[in-house]
Amino acid sequence: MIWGVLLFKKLLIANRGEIALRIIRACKELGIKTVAVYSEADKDSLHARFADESICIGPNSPSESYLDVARIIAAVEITGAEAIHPGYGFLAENADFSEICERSKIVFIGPNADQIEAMGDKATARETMQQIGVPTVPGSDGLVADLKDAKSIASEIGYPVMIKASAGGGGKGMRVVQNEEELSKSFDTTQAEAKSTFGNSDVYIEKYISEIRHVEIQIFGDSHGKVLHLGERDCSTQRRHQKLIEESPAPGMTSEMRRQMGETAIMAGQGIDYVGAGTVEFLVDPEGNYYFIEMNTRIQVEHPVTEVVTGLDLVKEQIRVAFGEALSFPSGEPSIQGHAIEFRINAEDPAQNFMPSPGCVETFQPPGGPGIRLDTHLYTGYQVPPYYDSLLAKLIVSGSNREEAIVRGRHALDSFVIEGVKTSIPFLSDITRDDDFMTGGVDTGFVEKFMQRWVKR
Amino acid sequence: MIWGVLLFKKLLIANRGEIALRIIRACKELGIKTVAVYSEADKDSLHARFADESICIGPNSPSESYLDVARIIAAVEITGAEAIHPGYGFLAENADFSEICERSKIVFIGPNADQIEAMGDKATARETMQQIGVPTVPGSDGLVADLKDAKSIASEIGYPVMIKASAGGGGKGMRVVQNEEELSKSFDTTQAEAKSTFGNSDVYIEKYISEIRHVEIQIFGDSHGKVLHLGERDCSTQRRHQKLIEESPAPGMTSEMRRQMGETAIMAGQGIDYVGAGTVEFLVDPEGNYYFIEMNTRIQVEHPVTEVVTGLDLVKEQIRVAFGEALSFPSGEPSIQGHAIEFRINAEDPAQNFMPSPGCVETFQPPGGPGIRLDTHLYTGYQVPPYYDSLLAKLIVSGSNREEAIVRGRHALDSFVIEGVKTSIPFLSDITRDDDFMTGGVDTGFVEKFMQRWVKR
Amino acid sequence: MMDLEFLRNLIEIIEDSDLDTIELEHEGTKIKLAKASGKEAGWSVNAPDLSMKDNPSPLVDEVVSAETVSTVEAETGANSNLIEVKSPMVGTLYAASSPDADSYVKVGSRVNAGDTLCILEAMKLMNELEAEVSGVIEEVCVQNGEPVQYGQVLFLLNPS
Amino acid sequence: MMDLEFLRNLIEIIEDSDLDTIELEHEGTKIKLAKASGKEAGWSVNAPDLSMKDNPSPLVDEVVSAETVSTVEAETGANSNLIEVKSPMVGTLYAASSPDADSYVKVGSRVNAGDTLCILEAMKLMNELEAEVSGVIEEVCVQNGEPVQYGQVLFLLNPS
Repeated sequence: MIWGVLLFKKLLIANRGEIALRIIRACKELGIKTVAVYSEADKDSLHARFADESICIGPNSPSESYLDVARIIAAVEITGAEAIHPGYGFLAENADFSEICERSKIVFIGPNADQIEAMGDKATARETMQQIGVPTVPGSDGLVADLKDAKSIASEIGYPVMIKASAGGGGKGMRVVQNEEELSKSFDTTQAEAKSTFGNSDVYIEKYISEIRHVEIQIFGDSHGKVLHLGERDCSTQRRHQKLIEESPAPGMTSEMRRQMGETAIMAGQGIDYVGAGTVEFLVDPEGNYYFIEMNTRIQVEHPVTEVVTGLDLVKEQIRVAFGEALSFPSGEPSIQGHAIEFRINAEDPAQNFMPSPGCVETFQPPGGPGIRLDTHLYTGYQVPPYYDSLLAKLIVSGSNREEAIVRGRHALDSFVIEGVKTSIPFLSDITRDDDFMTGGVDTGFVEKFMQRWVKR
Repeated sequence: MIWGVLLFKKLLIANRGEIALRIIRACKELGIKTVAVYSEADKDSLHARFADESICIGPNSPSESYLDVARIIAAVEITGAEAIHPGYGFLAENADFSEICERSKIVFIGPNADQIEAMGDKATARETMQQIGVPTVPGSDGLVADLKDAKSIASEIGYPVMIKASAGGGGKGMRVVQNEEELSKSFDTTQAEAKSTFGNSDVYIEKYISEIRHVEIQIFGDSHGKVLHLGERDCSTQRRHQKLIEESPAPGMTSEMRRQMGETAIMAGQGIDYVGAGTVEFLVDPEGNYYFIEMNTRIQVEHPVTEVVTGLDLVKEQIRVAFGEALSFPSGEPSIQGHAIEFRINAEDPAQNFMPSPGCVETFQPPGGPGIRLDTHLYTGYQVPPYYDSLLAKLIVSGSNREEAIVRGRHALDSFVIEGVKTSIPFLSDITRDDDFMTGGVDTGFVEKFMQRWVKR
Repeated sequence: MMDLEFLRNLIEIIEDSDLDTIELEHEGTKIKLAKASGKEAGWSVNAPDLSMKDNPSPLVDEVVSAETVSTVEAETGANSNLIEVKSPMVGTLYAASSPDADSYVKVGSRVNAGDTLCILEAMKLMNELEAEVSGVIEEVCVQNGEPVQYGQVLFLLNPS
Repeated sequence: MMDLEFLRNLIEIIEDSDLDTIELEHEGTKIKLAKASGKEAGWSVNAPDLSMKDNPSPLVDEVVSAETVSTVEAETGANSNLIEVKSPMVGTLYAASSPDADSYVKVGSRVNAGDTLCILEAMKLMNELEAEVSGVIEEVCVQNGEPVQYGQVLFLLNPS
């Protein structure tokens, strides 16, 4: 007995770690054969073991393996895969890669080059969004050429302002300045940093809003012209713009506000004829005003939070949509059940300023029981390589309400044993005991304040 | 910041294995201190480690540890616990134990002695149910004294019939006979077996219905006189009356039938003023007629299936209700989301006629990802003792529909690595690939038929 | 009893080696030596598990016990024949027949087989614990009024 | 008791070996020796994991490769200086410049540093793989038209 529609016969996963495993699981459920690619450092990793075929594509360095377009296309050629899922990071938002796939008649599970480019450059994305009427943070309309321009814009919108590298992202390439003097000092530095880090010195200026919350809307588009949203995720618990904890629903979110932000996000997606999974990120101020900041044209690390509260499988949906199927869920406002929280467990030592902690996972004993989902590539004996990002596991907890989810998360973190490498588990566990976090509605400054208390313990 | 109502301060768990861990988790979430009791064989077990206090109560034999009322009450005395959660099995349905707790002013998380007795004896339960109008399988109204009686009843209701020990359960103490000759041969034997196994030779007779499905309704009563139901579980995938796979919703269940069976189950609960979690078991014939068979006055092994589709936490609900709180969920038909299936993973060798396989768990690598819940007390290095039941883990998978749940379960089973002991994993995995199982609506004879095909492979 | 010299040698051997475990079974005698480092179940001891913070974990006791025993052996020197008198039940230990009475035994007491060592109370029942062999009480491990688990060592007795 | 010298010898043996465990049973005497290293990642090889059934698992390859190497060493006896020529890329190996041409090399071919050994094709680009040292081809590990991974051994070359 065979169920379901036939999709791709074989799919290559151009990624590693937990997201590669996540995609393999989705493919197995859809009856699609999988090809894993791996660097020499990842030869014992689960994604290489659990895929139907596995190809070593290069040495440890990402630039010679997971970031090397030619090697990945070559792996597709020798295995005969029809599609590539890029996961997140690496080549997921690389317009050239998407274009090369298209030219090579390989289905890229993600948007086309034009759509990636429309959203990849922040200043362009901002302009695009303004044109279609999506609210953005007050700031320069486009790039800022020099300090003189910068000063005039900053005095117009009022300090503090943020200088942001147009090609930046993930918390890198941005700097807050409180007054004109600081602006004068920092402007050239930020341009120079942008040049050296991203190969592009373009910067723009935005008003810096404190007590801001980071709320993003998950959208999904299909090739039949439909774009829908699946509610929000609150990602305000960030450390240096790196998300630590994400949750849905956002604390304090009303169904009216969800509808409004959802419609705005759909508008953003429709504006670029978006197909696939996308995330429209907003800043929300204490008055409930929201401003578009960027759109990520890929599956997010924190997608499971949405999966848990909607009951949908977003990775399977991505694959089906890329094959040309229509969205599997109905139009209209999404049905959200209960509350879900994701904790990112990194190989980092919180007590040593989150210094990366690669090494051998001597013990791996995960939590279990009701409301616990774990996405991880760990096993007892796994060597965490020093070459890639430090994400070890995503613990997703759910409950009938936020309180139940937090308490469940706290005890799941406390019974999660990872030995051999330092992890963010104790830090996250302490956050779940923090009054501000428990009350809900923390802003993006929360972690900095929490850390000051935490370090003093 | 403290959330929730204050409940018991300290609770003792009179059980072991995964259910003891499950109860500890519920208590942690409710802010209740826990006391684990353990036999010498379980000194390294997780329930003894994760509880706030742990008391060794005796040697390996259950009769000198988990079944010994005096030792457990003594453990309550020296630790000052206010309540006992008995889990399932062991003392969970022991009326004397419930009564001793009551006399000792210890809250027993379960029904009182009268309610346990009303349901503990199957013939009495049957009569009780008939009196309040719940349909039962045609058979003897009460006990059958001797072979002469048995023959007259059997010829009245028609062969095949089943001789059942009144004190039996869990698949033990029942025998099917096809005609009067077999009845003559088997009657005395069944009585003698009942005497030696259960210390009580009472038997009764029921019509044996083939192609029957086993469907049970989860009910919950509180001390404020309310009894509600939480939908059904189909437990037809049984081997020798031992459940292997349970799911909810039951294949083919309609909302009208759920409402009817739910109302009948509520009636059964209300008839004995039931408080706490209970399960009313029915047989359902191919025409959709259903017959009461028994009521279990405890939490069931398969309760997570209901938790997943309702989003409720039944163990926390048990504790709150025992404290005197009202049910936390609304009256009326339960809201069921998606589909959940539980696979029972036992330390048994399916290829050797399910011979128990105790020993050291040399490798334990659980599955993860979306829709996967795991309740287990295993860890790498755990010694499975030969003294207790063989349940190692309960894998609960969920999906937006039955198909998704089955495929997910199949791949979760395939990526679940337990080494050192033989397990039922490969057998269960093969069931998920079976056409009859996939089509749904298997009856209680399915596993026997499947095994014949399976053994021949 | 077993040849301790042999055991000491065996320990030297395992300590000087990279081995984790040695198990011996010889003429009805079984020996299993495991190094503290050994993986099996060892993680709970070092586990950064907040849930265990205020838990007098039995596993920790268990792991430590191997060391405890050797400490005792070292302290008692030549005399390593001490008998552990263990609790046969869960309950509360009373050292005397009534609050005002003297303790049945204290360190240095000479007892004969059948003498009462203490009272163990559970479910309001008082159970006298009798000495199985004669000897001298070398150590009283549990104080009056303290709760005891099954198998817990109550006294160390030097038989004679 | 048992001969300790024998046990010491046994430990030396296990320490100098790649063994994990030694278990002996002799005239009622049982010995089990286990090394600390053991477990790690070993499970995947024996894993009863159906998902790996039709998977030419790289880990299995990896584990087996150690044996392959030693086999080669054993077979080649005195000459264990063979050089493994590995693929620097992912692609398809072509043994000759065109379907009709002769192979660049075969077993026994003498090559000089800089000679072409084969062509590796990826993304329609033909890359000539040149010998880094001179020597004689002892083994051709990949046939014409076969796909190769990064780091895969293509030839064994006996340098001279």
